[in-house]
Amino acid sequence: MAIIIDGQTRVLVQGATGNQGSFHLKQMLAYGSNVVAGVSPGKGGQSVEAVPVFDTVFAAVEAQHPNASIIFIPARLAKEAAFEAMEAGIETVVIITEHIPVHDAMDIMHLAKARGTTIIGPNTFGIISPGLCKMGIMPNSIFLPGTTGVLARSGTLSYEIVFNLTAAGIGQSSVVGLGGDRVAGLSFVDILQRFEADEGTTQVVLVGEIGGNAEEEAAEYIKSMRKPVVAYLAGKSAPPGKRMGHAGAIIERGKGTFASKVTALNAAGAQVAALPWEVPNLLAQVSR
Amino acid sequence: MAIIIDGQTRVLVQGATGNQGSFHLKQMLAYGSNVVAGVSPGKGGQSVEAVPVFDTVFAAVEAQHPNASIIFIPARLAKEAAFEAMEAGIETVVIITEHIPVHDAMDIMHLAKARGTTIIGPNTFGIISPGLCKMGIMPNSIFLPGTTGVLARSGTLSYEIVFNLTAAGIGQSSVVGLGGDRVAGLSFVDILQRFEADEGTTQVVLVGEIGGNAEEEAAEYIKSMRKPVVAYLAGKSAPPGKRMGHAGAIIERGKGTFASKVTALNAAGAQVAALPWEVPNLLAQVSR
Amino acid sequence: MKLFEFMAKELFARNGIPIPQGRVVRVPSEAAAACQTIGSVVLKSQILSGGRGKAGGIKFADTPDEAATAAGEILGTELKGFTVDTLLVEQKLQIDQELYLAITIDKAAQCPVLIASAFGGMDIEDLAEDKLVKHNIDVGIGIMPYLTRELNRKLGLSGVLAQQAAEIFTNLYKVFREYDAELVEINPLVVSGEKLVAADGKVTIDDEAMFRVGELVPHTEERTDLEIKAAELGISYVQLEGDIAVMANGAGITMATLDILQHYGGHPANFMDAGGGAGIEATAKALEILLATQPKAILVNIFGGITRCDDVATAFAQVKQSRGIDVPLVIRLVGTNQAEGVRILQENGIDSFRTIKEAVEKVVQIANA
Amino acid sequence: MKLFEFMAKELFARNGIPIPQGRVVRVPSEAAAACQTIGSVVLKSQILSGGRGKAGGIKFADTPDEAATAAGEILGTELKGFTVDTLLVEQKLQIDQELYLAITIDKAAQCPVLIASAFGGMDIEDLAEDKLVKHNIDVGIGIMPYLTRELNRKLGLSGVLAQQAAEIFTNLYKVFREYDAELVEINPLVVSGEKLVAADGKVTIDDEAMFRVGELVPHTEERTDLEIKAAELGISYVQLEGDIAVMANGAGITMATLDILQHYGGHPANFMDAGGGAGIEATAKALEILLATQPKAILVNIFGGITRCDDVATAFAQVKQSRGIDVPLVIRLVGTNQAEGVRILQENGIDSFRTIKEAVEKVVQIANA
Repeated sequence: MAIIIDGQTRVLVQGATGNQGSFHLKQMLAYGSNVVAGVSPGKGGQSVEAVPVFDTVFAAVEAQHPNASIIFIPARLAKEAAFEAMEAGIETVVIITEHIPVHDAMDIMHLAKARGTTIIGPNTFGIISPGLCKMGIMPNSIFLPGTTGVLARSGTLSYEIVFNLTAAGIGQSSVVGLGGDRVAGLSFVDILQRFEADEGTTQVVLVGEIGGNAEEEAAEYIKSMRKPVVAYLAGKSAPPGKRMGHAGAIIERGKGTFASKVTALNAAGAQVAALPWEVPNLLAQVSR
Repeated sequence: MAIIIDGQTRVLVQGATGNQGSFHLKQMLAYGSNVVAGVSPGKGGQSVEAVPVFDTVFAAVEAQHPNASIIFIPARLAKEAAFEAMEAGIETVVIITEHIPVHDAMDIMHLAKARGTTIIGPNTFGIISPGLCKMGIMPNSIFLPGTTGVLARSGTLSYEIVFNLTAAGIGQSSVVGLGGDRVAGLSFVDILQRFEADEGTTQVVLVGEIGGNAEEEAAEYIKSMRKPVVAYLAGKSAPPGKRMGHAGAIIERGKGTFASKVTALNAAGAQVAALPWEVPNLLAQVSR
Repeated sequence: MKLFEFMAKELFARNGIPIPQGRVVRVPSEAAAACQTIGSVVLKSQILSGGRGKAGGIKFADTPDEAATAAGEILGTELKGFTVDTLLVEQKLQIDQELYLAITIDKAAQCPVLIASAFGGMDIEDLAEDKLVKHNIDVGIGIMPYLTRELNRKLGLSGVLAQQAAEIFTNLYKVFREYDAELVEINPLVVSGEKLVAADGKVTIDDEAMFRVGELVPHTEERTDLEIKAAELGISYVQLEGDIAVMANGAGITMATLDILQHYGGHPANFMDAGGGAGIEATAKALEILLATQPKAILVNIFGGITRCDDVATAFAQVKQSRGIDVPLVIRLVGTNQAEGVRILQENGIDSFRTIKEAVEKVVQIANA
Repeated sequence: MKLFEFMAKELFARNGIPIPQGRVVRVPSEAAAACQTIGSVVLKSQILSGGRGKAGGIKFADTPDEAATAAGEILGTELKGFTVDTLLVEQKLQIDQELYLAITIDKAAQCPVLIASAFGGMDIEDLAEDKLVKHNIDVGIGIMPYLTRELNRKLGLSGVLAQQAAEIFTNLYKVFREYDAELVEINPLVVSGEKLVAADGKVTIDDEAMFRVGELVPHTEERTDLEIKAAELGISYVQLEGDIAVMANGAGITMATLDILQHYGGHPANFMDAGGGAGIEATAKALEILLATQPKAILVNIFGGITRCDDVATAFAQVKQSRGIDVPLVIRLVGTNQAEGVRILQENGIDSFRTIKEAVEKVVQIANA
């Protein structure tokens, strides 16, 4: 039906009383996510939209048994928040926060490996399994339950793609944002593997961008996939040597170019759409 | 046939050119263990009994592909040796060294958990799967291949027990020494689980001692075991408050007594032999 | 943030990594004085770019007079787009071997990676893979002595050089972690007799970590004024060469917007990611930055998620009311609070589109008119 | 190695854990002087044992004269098997609440465990499980601020007390790790007005780590002279009350030997684990220690593994030849190089047995004769 989160997921919101945290807690509830608790140090005992708030993740886990957490905590404290979630036994941690120092991100991933925690992000729009659960900051209205898996490095661009899918009647099993930072939890390959294994997913849309070699690595894995993959890549017009917003979106020493990614994906049998709204048509072609 | 090590195990000896290391390397070879490499910093290129010696574990792994290591390195450097083995990807690490600081042992176990490494010891006589592989310092002559699993906190005492088993014609599937230190890798329960799952093991002998509550925890698990367990415990005559050689062998504040362990084991259906040479008879009784 | 070579070396020296005797100079007379003290020297332009040697940014001198002359020839010149205003005057080393040593981030492995080579001195990208030694570092362990032994073995170092190298590996990792570096590089790490010396040094600090290491490291700047102003507002801004200013919310969608604009024959004047969740004030300031660049037209592409369409619309309305908008403005606005946003724009006489295609076609038509 | 309270507190103070104002004294006049400076005081015997209060080892004084008198009453007395030669004279605290706080080792979890309680002051063993807060500490993480928040929540601490407690948790863990402690305990941790103070302190250092922390901590001794001498030889020795001296190789086999001896009506005079792999010299010295205790008989049980039977036999032969063995000696000798060992013993007129049963029966017969 979906990957990573579903109707059984019990969501914790870290930073629940902050501006972003409380706004998105409300949005997630409105979408139907089972938000069972919030955490804000010093705010224990309060509630946000009838969701109880605790001082620590440990206290929230003790009382409400969440198994997934979404972090809306400023960059300076985000590592600590992720550590707390992992120490308290949370299995899936979605880190929305952007501008986290890369050494903190490495520390987070190090602990996650030891603990077997699934990390999505940082600097991600989150993950949604339409109709079942949303943990993220994406607009509620654009998603449609279905069987197309979507994975993206970038938030708003993936909304654009999903918006076009939904408009074309193509629903989504899960939509996952890897996050735009250099060091992120789940990689394209990690997520492709899950989509490949998921019975509820029949085809996949990969939304990539210039810089790094994540798309090339994904292409290598796509070669072995049974399910068809269609891609859209941003940054065709980007000049080399300029960091285009995301820490990783930069063509350095001739590596990570748009052309090399398109070549790799095509070689793996994945078609690359020239414009975002062409994705639905390409999908229709590959799924026969 | 056996647990943890068998005829496929490729053994590395860390500290191969030292007194103990070279002596036991020879003994292990004589037993038939597949010792493929040794490591001694600064001695790379030498050999011990025709086994090539390398400067680092990485180099040994690259050339000889060992998957298990036995450590004969002085206490001050033993943590580093264990770390090197784990970083180089060794799956099973047997730490013979005694007197390792307990904080170093905690650090070793912490890394082992993250890496999924099996640690036996420290301060252990090692492990042997008779007829297949020996990684340890026990005398070669006393073991007999068979189907009785033996696990012990203490070395020489377990030789005594095994000696009696062998004399009675009762062979062993594997004999494992947990080690006498406070913080050790595999616990009684870890090893009992492996014996319970091992097709080559039909019954188990547990050799315990006073102090701590490892035997009580083992008893808790034995309740759920299908295979019969017989125990022998040392320290019946030990006065409270005195540390009897092993760091853990001390009755403190009325806890860890001989009587409490016997009671727990008996309640779990495990008989406790009063004298070491009574173990074979008890085994004969329980295995009908 | 890239550090100048002399700054990188200062961090090295502070952390037990040997560097050549040297002095930072800004006028030829200082170069002469440095040469007087040091002897034969090399004068190196301090710019935030590689390839200085080929571009004439490095000179040698054996006497104070030669040093002054050489300094005079380099100082004030343009080199790789930078004006040279600082030189590092350093002892000329006896070079027996050049090694390469760096620590950076392995994105796929999510951890630091140490890269070394016994064949340094040239650009690492030009070295064959089999001449490189790579070792991922577990941040829970760091560099323990066995790793230094392994690295020395692979690099073929032994004896006193191996001992020094072990300290340099350890200290370089310390610099990497303590200063939140993205890259620390010594190229070449020179074998000079019985000594290892960091003959060059490159350090890039993670911009996101400046809040905690800002006090520890000197500051450099390679951005344009506009980029700096945008950064202060939390906005990603990159200047490009076209005539249509672009604003979108999210790095990916901004890149895609530029691509689409180009696809339809337009020429983007910039990359501007106003960020997810930009509020009214930030959006207004972002628009003002675009207006200040005097483009032919402005294209705004907002897909509201964390960003709310009503906030964006209110910001635009405010700017229009307060200082006027004298450039054609084409807006695509969908997502969170879309209806409210469109209403606010309408009330202020600003049209909006529902699809990016329509918006791009419109703005290209205006700009090319 | 257990530290005296005043030593533990010195480590605390050095590491930012507040302790009461106090002074270590060894004569009554110093106690008076301390009281003069501090005001109302408590005088606490410095012995390596708990339960000092009930045993009369703690007294209070409000004036220098009272302090001198109290000190005179305690100093020099026997308390729980120790002679009191040192007092800690400390400010008498206002006590609003007593907490318990300790960090020790969770053997099963193989990591440090922090144990705390809002109901301190008494022996922790007497506290109900539900009044204890326990938290395992990941040595890769240590104590991060969220853990201090969680501990404060469970202990019911807030405001300035919570802030102080957070620092104390962190600093106590630092003491635990940096000094290779097996136990660090503050009981009670006193709430005195707006302040938390460590009113008592217990620290036990891992003996195996003395090679690296020995310089950092003061030294104490609670072993007998014989135990010290044995330890210097790397031998585990515990004095018992019987008449048959025992030596074996390995802690488990030594315990079992004592058990079997007792089973057959014998009375062990000691526990002596000569260690795995003891060589000729160490074995000879171990035998000399046993001879020095003048037992009725000596039982030796060697199952050679890492220990070689020939080494043991040679050691015994050497001792016999050099200084004679004037006590009946019963040896059980099997294992590595057994034949050679038995031969050496025979040549020196020492009989050996193959089973422990035979050896024990023989030695009991001799001792009870």
